[in-house]
Amino acid sequence: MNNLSIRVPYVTRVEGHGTIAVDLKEGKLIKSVLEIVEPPRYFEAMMKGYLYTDAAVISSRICGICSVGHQITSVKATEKALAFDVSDQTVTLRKLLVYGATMQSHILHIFFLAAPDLFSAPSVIPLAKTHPETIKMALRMKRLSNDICDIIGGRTIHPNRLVPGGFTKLPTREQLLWIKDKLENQMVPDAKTSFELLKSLADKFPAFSRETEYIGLKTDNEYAFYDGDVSSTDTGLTPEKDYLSITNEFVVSHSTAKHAKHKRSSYAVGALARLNNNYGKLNPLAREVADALGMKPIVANPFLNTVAQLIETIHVTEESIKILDTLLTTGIKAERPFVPAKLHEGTGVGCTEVPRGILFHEYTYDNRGRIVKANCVIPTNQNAQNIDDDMRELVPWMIANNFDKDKMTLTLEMLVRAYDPCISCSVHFLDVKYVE
Amino acid sequence: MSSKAIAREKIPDAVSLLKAKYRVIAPVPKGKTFVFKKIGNPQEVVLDYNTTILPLKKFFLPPDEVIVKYNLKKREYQEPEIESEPTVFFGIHNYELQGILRLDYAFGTGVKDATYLKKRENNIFIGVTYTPDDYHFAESVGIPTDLKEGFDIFLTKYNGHYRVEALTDKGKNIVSQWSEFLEDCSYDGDPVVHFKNKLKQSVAGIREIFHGAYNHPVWKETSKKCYSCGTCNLVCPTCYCFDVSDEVVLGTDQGARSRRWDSCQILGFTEVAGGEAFREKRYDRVRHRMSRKFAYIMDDRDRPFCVGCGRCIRQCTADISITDVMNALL
Amino acid sequence: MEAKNIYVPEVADIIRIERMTELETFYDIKLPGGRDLGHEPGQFVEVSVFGIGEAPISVSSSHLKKGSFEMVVRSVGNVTQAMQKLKAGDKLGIRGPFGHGFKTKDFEGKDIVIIAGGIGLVPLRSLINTIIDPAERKKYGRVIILYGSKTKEEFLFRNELETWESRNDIEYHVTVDRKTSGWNGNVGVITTLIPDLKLDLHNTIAAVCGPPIMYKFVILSLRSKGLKDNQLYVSLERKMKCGVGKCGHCQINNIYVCQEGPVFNYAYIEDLKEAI
Amino acid sequence: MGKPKVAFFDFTSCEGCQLSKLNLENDLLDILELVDIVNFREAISNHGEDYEIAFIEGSISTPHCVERIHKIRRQAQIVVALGSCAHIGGINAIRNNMDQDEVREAVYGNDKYLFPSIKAQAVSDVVKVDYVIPGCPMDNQEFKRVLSALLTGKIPEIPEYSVCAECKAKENECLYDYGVVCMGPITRAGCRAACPTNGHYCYGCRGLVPDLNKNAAKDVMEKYKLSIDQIKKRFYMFNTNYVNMEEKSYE
Ligand SMILES: Cc1cc2nc3c(=O)[nH]c(=O)nc-3n(C[C@H](O)[C@H](O)[C@H](O)COP(=O)(O)OP(=O)(O)OC[C@H]3O[C@@H](n4cnc5c(N)ncnc54)[C@H](O)[C@@H]3O)c2cc1C
Ligand code: SF4
Ligand code: SF4
Ligand code: SF4
Repeated sequence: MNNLSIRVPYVTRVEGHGTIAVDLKEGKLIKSVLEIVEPPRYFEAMMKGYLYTDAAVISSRICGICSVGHQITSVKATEKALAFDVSDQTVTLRKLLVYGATMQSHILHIFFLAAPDLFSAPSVIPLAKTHPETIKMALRMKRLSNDICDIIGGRTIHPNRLVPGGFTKLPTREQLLWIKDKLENQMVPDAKTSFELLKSLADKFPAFSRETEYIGLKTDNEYAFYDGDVSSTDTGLTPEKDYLSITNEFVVSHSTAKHAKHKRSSYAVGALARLNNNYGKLNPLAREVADALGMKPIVANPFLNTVAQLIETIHVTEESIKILDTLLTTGIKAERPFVPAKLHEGTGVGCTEVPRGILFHEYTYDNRGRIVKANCVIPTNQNAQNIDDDMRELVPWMIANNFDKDKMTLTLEMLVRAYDPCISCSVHFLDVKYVE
Repeated sequence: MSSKAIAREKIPDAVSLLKAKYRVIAPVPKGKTFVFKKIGNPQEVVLDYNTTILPLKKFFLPPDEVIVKYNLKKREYQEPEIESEPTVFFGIHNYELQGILRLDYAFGTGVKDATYLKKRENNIFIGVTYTPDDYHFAESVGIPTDLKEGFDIFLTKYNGHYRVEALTDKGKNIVSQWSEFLEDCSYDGDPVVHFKNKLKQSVAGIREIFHGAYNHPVWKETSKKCYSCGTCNLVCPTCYCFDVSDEVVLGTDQGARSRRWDSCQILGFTEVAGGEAFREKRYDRVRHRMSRKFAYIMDDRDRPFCVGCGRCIRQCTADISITDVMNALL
Repeated sequence: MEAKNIYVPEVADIIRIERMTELETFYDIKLPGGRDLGHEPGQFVEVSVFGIGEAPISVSSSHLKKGSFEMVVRSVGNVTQAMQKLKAGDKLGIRGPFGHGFKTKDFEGKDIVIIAGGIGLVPLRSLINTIIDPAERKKYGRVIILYGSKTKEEFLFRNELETWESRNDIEYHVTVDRKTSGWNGNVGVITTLIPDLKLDLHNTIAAVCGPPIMYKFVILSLRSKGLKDNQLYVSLERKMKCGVGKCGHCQINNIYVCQEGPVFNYAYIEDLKEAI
Repeated sequence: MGKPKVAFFDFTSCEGCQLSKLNLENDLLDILELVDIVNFREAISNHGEDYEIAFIEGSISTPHCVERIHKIRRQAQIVVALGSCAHIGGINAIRNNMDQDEVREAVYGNDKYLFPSIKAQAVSDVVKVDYVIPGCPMDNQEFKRVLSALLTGKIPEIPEYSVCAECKAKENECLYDYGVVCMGPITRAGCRAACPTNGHYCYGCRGLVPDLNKNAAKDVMEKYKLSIDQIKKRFYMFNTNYVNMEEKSYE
């Protein structure tokens, strides 16, 4: 195969608008990129002048899919900037919320966005007919993770209980007991079934691999989601406040989303990157599943991000049960909502592992609590260059393995989908200057 | 008959006993304020409270209530089941019950509304005295704190005790079951209370004043502050206007027609096809609400449809006060 | 306190349906067993369409008509649009009749002027068909019908209009706001028909129904002719959600239109600031 | 009658409304029985161009969006705008108050003069919209109600009254009692007072009530110590396109 041109306009089953463009001329790969064509959204500029109480409300709208992550990261950045005290209870509940959001996002991706490829179906709709039990199970799992978000965050999309300092309303003991019961007696068995299913489909993932730099949060005592230092498989730990030295965002012409790089030409974030950094801290069942699926670091096949998501789903289920036990023993204490901040100038960085990778928010406030400067670095931006780099190796690999054009197209789509990119999120910024 | 009293600490025991036979509704704290709620734990009950957010009407005219059910396929209409569990309303202020009596008038005269009246069966009211706060003005509308009309039992607070008066046979029956909690009462008479929020003039003659005040400047003045959110209507014990809408449960043949609290402060309240609204100006609506209470609707004893609970003043974020407006008219 | 649910409609059959104009549709409705509705002219019913909702609609036929009753509905919104799509044989929910209509007993021996603007003819037709019924006609004096419509295309009950015009015991005058091709009659709003009327001022009553803005002008005009307030009857439209004096929407100052109206003697509501 | 063909399209938005539909886990399978989904980029790969009902998410914010929405309007019999972005421009419209030249440069760089400046607009600013489901995100229960209405041939109605009405019906403590400024009194209801019920101020995502008394609202907010500048910002958060805070309102 010497000449080839592939265009997948509006890649489906991803969040937001992206186009795959691959051009091969006389055996030379001249283009292999994910073009991001989503209209830019200018969030950082729009937030300017708003009060610290509004930061999370606005930044949440960067992305509805990742709104829990954006809000948590946003309030953490504000709390750092304005020196809030945050109770242990708040932190625990926020973790529970992050876990709930992670579950819901991973389940959505595994079953509704990625699975159709594994079953060679165009979407989940025919699967509802051919595999009704699986789909019912997936819906049940997704509902439960949404229920967790509803109970802790008020609602799943753009939660309405998170404010700097804590929660405006707390869950009741009965609700927490309910979650725990459902996790133990419904989620765990369903997750095991999902594992069996994925195992049986293992050969459907292309056996491609390309090692890159894997970046994820890391802490001493747990598989990091809520906070930690920034950890790289190449360079070790960096404190969160120095995140810019990691992300180094830059602009490319084919994308309304910025790209990022650290030590190599690109790096990866997300479930696989987290697993590569945190494997040792997996909870027992998750560890068992990881081992059974051969997911031991360094896993360098990007298609296996979906598998890493399942392992994480199991891990956060176990983790949630653990922290619920603690919460239920100590009991939920009423906290006074709406504690106004003591206003002063300040800058703060917040970072969280959201389903698709590390999310950073940084705000600078003036002495009246108004945003002077905001910066958000989003996982999909961090992955963008890595996706392009993967494609550059994947195309020759596919040619070497005699893929026809249709199969190539599908595999490219599968690659993009494997990253579960959130393109809506990635176009949040203002200062694009096109450079060639 | 020598009178009896119950010590405050014994109240939960008395409530427990009631719970064995009745659904008990009583005030409980909610944050900084109070709400009427079905009692689970008798310790929750508070008798020292100013006012609840919503009046008791929520039990008889719920915010959203199915009035007709139907089946799309079978083409038939059905009456919804209406529950009328035997219920004790415990710790009720007298203006609150006066509100219910006004609703009884609205739903029980003219065409009788069974959907409402059914729920008024099997009710027992146990009243309690209260200390008026900055918003109450019940006395000005003819409801002094010692008015016991409608109650089966009335509790009068004194020194950590409540004097227990059984006013009806139902009340006597309940009091007889409380005997082990009761002691002799050393207090007779009724507490003298002072209302801070008052009308310049008592309600007698107020109807004429309102009828003559159609073009008074106070309506326009007040309407400048009002953003027609409707809170004043919804929290009022005597406002009962409702809207009606139909809904079919997605993917089924089950339909329901419901009524939902409505507010005459909203422009669309009077709007008909063609876009004509009969109280188009905001001041038309402000005037209508207040006039309705004091001039347009009176019960059979010519008492106004305001019981002076002060909820509409307390809960108006724009600080519009019905007593201020009336004092401007008087 | 025994009472029954007043909101549950009775299921009735549409036995005939006919499109009258682009917006208005005629319905002939049969109650279970062909029972009479038992209304007086000017009263209304609450009509339910399954799954959609309920709307107050005037009865357009005379109570003298047996076995079924008639309505004409203008399609303006939810219920009325859905009604337009129904067919003969379909079912509707009916509650009523409600309110107070025209007390024809009081009209006996008198000259009657009927002034109908647009769809206002619909409720007035029940009055007209009562007093012009051959068996009843002699109970009343002159019958004068003034009818105004936007254009001739919007005329309702065209066959009946022709009959009224041709009967010499009815004085029928019609006008349109706007002339369209083929119209040779009066052009102008309905009030332009009033000055030419020769009336026996002591023995005439007038019945008026039309769009909200019409009343003010018609009443002014009738008064300036010398009719007294208590000789005027108006049928008023208000928003209504229950039909039984509870929901509050139709309230004009201290009266409920669905209870005391929709037909009022003008002297009774003259002082109500929000009535006209 | 066959199953109605339904398409979902997304424009400039956070895609929360799309997800919101996928969060109807308990009803999804039933919905699939009632309608044929022919286009839903986020969830399915096939695109059908033959549909009767088009649900639109997102605001119209580029010339390309304008072209696309016109095409959809030509095809669809019924167009429903979903969520704040589509209904009122929503949060995207905050930027409409920013220097448009700067914004344009941001989008098109050196090519900025090739394109007319385009603000983030509601769908109804560009094409006729038949019905709306407001909210950020749209409330999926309301989506169900609207879908049910469309399937029964009923006009889906949205409330005209304020969020306070729903807040009161839920017997919430008013946030103003805690000194928190809430947009509930002037925001169109229908969310069942989602935010105040969870203790968070309402930010007006469902659009302002049709009969707005802006000055009264401003006075109350001022009384609760929000500066004029912040009051404006609060109004503009979701409602930039529908309120001009520079101009005095009438009674
Ligand atoms: C006593 C009475 C008799 C009537 N007789 C007839 C008749 O014979 N023929 C006829 O076509 N119409 C009649 N109407 C008007 C008819 O009731 C309304 O057009 C109808 O209720 C509109 O309902 P809808 O569901 O189709 O419209 P909706 O979708 O509910 O609303 C469309 C518009 O109508 C307004 N509206 C809603 N409810 C009413 C209401 N109850 N009355 C008036 N406007 C309303 C709404 O505010 C909106 O502006 C009568 C009204 C009354 C009060
Ligand atoms: S008008 Fe106001 S004070 Fe009077 S009863 Fe109603 S809410 Fe209470
Ligand atoms: S909290 Fe907000 S929505 Fe609720 S009553 Fe108060 S102002 Fe209205
Ligand atoms: S309370 Fe306000 S901000 Fe929250 S969903 Fe409702 S309208 Fe939107």
